[in-house]
Amino acid sequence: MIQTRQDEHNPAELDKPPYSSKSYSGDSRHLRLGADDSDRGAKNSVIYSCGRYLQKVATGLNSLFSGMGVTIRYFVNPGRIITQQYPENRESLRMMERFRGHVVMIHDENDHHRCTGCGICEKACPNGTISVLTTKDRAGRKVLGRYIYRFSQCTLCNLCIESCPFGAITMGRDFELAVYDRQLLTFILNKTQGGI
Amino acid sequence: MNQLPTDTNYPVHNIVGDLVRHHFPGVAGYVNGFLTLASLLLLVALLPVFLIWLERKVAAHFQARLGPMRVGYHGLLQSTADGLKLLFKEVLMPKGADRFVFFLAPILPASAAFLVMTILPFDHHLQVADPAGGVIYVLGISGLSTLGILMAGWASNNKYSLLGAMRSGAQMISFEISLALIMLLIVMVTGTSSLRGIVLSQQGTILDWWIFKLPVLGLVAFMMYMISSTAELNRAPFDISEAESELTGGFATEYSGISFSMFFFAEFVNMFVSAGLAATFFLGGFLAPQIGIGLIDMVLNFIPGFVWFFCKTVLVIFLYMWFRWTFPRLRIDQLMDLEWKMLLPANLVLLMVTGVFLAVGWIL
Amino acid sequence: MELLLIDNVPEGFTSGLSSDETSEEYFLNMGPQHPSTHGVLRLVLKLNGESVLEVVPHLGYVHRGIEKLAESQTYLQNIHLTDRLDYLSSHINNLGYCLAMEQALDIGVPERGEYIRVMISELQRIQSHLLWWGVSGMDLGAVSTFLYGFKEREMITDIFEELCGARLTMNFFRPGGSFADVPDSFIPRVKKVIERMHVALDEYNTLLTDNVIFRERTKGIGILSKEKALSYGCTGAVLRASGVSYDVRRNDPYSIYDRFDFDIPIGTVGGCFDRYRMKMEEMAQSVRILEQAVKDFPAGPYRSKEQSAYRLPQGNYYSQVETARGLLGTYIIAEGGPKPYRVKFRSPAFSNLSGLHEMAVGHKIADLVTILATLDFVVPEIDR
Amino acid sequence: MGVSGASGVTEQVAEILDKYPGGIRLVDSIEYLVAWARANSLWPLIYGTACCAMEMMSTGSSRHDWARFGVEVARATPRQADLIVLAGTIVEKMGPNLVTLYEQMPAPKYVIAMGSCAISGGPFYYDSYSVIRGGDRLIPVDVYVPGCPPRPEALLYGIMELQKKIRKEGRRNPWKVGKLLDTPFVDTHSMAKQEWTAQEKEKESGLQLARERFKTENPDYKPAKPQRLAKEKFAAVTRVEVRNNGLDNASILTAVQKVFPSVTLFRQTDITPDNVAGLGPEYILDLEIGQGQYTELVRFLKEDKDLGIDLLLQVTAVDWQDHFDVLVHLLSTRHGHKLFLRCPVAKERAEIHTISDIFRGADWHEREVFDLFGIRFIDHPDMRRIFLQDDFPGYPLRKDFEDPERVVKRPY
Repeated sequence: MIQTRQDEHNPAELDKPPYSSKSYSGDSRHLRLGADDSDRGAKNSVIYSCGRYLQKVATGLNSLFSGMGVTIRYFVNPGRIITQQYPENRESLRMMERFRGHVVMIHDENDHHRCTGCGICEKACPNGTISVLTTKDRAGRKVLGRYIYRFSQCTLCNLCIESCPFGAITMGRDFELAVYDRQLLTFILNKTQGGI
Repeated sequence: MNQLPTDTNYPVHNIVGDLVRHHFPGVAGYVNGFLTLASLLLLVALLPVFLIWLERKVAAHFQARLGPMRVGYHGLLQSTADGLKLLFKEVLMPKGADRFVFFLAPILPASAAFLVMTILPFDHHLQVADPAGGVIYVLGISGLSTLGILMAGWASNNKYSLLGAMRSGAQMISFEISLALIMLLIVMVTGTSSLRGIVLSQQGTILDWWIFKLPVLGLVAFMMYMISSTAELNRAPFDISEAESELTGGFATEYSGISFSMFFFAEFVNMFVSAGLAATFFLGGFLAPQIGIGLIDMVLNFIPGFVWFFCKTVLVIFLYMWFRWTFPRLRIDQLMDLEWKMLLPANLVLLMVTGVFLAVGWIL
Repeated sequence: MELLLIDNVPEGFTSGLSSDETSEEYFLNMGPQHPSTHGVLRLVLKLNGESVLEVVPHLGYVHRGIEKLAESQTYLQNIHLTDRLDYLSSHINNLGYCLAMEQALDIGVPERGEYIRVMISELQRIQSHLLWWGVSGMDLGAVSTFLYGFKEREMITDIFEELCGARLTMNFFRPGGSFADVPDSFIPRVKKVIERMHVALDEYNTLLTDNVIFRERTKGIGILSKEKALSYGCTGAVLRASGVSYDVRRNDPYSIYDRFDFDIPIGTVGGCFDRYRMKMEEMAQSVRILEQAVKDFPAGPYRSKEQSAYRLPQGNYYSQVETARGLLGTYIIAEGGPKPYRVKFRSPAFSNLSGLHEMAVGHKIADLVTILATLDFVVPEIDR
Repeated sequence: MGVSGASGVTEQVAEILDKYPGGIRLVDSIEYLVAWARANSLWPLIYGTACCAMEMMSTGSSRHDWARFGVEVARATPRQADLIVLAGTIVEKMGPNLVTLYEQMPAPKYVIAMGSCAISGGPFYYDSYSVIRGGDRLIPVDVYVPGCPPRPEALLYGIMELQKKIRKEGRRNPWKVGKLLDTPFVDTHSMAKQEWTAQEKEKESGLQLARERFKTENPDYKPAKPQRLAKEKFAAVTRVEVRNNGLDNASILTAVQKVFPSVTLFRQTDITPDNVAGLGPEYILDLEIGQGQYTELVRFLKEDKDLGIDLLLQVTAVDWQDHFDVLVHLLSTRHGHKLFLRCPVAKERAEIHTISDIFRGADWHEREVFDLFGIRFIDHPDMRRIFLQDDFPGYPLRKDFEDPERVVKRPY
């Protein structure tokens, strides 16, 4: 009971009138790309069909050769090779300015950061990547104690950086961050701890 | 016009063989036999390493990239690393597989390639044996590799493997007919079925090679040979038995480690053999491409024959690679159509026309 | 013919193998890890030799419950989840979600913002189609197409990376515009892409579209008639190949698509070749839209007034956009508060794939691969 | 041969050779060679579930070309693969398949976890009922490449790190199956917070004195006010209303009401066509109908020539705590208008008649509703779960779905 598809050369299918687009409200510009099955209405004469056969072979071969022409043009033209040799080009490889590598905290030359520990980024994060743990300084004011960033579950969605009112965090442009142990993907971003 | 060459230096001899014969007349036969086999084995072992590297590099450059770069100069040692790794990899056998057949199967394609290589004329005096029915021998032996694939597919106890093997069986049996008919054509025009004899029948300038000697027909026959041998090799666009995107790994789906590498190696040795046969039949084998100008011909002749043979073979191999990295794959029924409805009739017509050419004497 | 109902008929099949001894029927499992299922779709086939008698797709191998997740995240956070539906049209997914939010909150988008949206969407479409072209070529055995397609795609991902820092999961659009303006190099880069695409499309057509083997492989395969395509709810190139002219960009224009001059290709037969040509033509049309957009790209603000927190008023909001695969509907049920009550994504590939059985039966395994390639689905979008 | 695989062979060879002078050196050099070969010939398995697979493909593309490392021989069959790059989310249903794939690979085999999903579940860390939080809960992972998704260069760096690791392998440090992460899934966010609070409390008690002293010493102490970042201000823009194409709502409603007088509008008390026309063009008609006439209405909508509705967008449901609504979204490709339809279903007896005989596309949509809401469709040809495994307890999209084993609620 092998079923074979009969509809593949069914002329009725091909001759169907094009879909009417009169009733639809928009502008009816569209391109009709019909299937160009040119086998329709083949005549029964032997010479005709032989001719068609040879023509088919010729056009087929021609299409194959022109395809080979495309590939060989790549082969003989080393200028078209676009490979960047990554570990060798480390010196010159720079990520885009907005590249989202991982979250970093901006520190000035004295290792001071701008984070106030407000926790807005923590709330903005869709999947609990950031823990802003605050402490109190000598004056009893709330300051940042530890800024935990779990890179292992970060989706680099940029929402934390957008939400930060103080511009304390930004996206780093490093990408060579592969490690052997997933524990190493939990970072503490602040270099100095506020308070005592 | 169509005379057999008079050079009948049989058995084949060369400097090394002569030296051995001179110094150890008693055991010369054994020593020479051993040397031949050893050198052939070495060739079989090293060829795929080079060819796989070549394939990967050629593929890369077809695709606007560089290919292996980091192991050795331009990745020259890449396939060595692959081979070594496969050698030291765990060999697995699926549950329910036929152990004996499963491990026998990978050996067959490799040995088939090896056996055909013994009669390839690398140079004037560089050929292990030259049986009078060389062409028949080639056809007979090449069936072995099909057998290996069929056995692999059957023994693996995997439906993908079985499908791949069945496809391969049907494909190879069909295309062998075409291949045989094209070889028959060459045998018909040369009057010999010894491979060396076929090469020697093409002595003279480039125009005496069979690809040009038979006006137009030679070119057509060469093209048909390329098509059917690509199919015979299971290479794209006829790689339906492996068809990675359909059957994952085809007949080799369940093979790992060294037994997979045997298939992998055999594929490339087979490609070399097939290309070597193309060079022998159509491109004047080890003969230099003389162009009829005395001085240049002298220089060309100075280059040893096996260099020419390898050059021509690599050229044909490049064609195979070019096909592979350009064309999409055919479907099984289209493949059969191509053979039975196009190639086979065309072959028969070609044979007939060549017969007429021979009778009328239109061969260049 | 009498059918034998054996005990271990695979899930989803109505009947077992034929009891006829000469029959060569068997079941074959394809996937979830299979190179031509583009991810983790699993198909179970009933075959007779190489002919497909029945196909049963099994979904859910990457069902992550995004719709449930969306209920527990704020409206703004949900935008980044839409990236992970159909990651090849993530910008367009973002846009669809933002459109629904804008509808609810009555937020307008400035002129420049709209142009950015259209241009990015079209770049995304080209990028997705390029990947599809490469991969479907590879499925048919032409490996080089895979790498050629990626060549131009990399140019576009570079634009995206410069724009928002990510190559695939952008999270770029916000209600009222986008989170950043385009960099200065954006327009020159787009111009370069346009220039390159003109050459590249010619090259691709020579390499694959005109190739006789490719035509033989795709013509008359996997035909889906107009009625069936509609009945299965197919959209995008699949529906248009079957002869129905429906493109959201034209028939239900969002953003400023009604200002651009472009054609909607429609096919006649609805087979693989038609679907293939729809996509190729769509790329050319996207380039056309880009050309027009580049010409009158306006200056000015790129987004409207930001809100610190988005709270949608009670109601149902629906928006639809044309992704690279078809109609993506975003349906948000809001009951007030910062989080949606329910979010439903109407994924185009889910409906497109549901007609697979109709298309594949009677063809060979190799044709099934062709059909899967031209259906162009992304499994995570189907599974959500 | 077991899992230790070929390293067993090297060990045997080493035992024999060790006895001879210089043997150790020979063994060492063989070891070096084997490690070198393994490191430089990593054939990856074609495996990818989600977004990261695209970046993996990009790594293979001409631009980045992982063939330079000899990695381009991607195998579709695990028997010939050495490396499996976990690209994309792993869900529970895929878990057993992934383990099988790993087991089918011959030793030595390596695993790279690519992207947040494969490392820890990433965006689906909290609240997801089906995602496995980390590939290393299923198969041992050698290298973690973070990112979402990581850039191709990042993956190449990961491969280089793996190569470094393999190069160190030998007799003293043979390849062996690594350890799985077997700790239960914990809410690290809350845990960190709790730990920190406890620590703070302890510290606080010791600081009382210091604080008081500081206060007396610096009575005028005023902390510097943090500098707020100047953010660009944008003007509000009026929204151009999108028109709903095709037939207007009022005429559709009139046509429907003529045949089905019992039809109502969702959350609209006044259901006269005039009132509907006043709701604006963007309002999509949201009909509500009882179960009795549900299928008839759908059939009517499809078959009525004037309405021209021909495409089923989706069938879905919503859980209103006390009852479900089954939603049917329809579209007219010919005219362009949309039409929504809803039918309430009781919670106790969650059953409704199928419409898959009217729209074939409804088949899968209804299966999805069954899978996620537990609403059974009567006369459906193939009522099975579509996404989740058959033994999944409960219906996750119901509002009362609780599964503490699988789901950890977002801590904030």
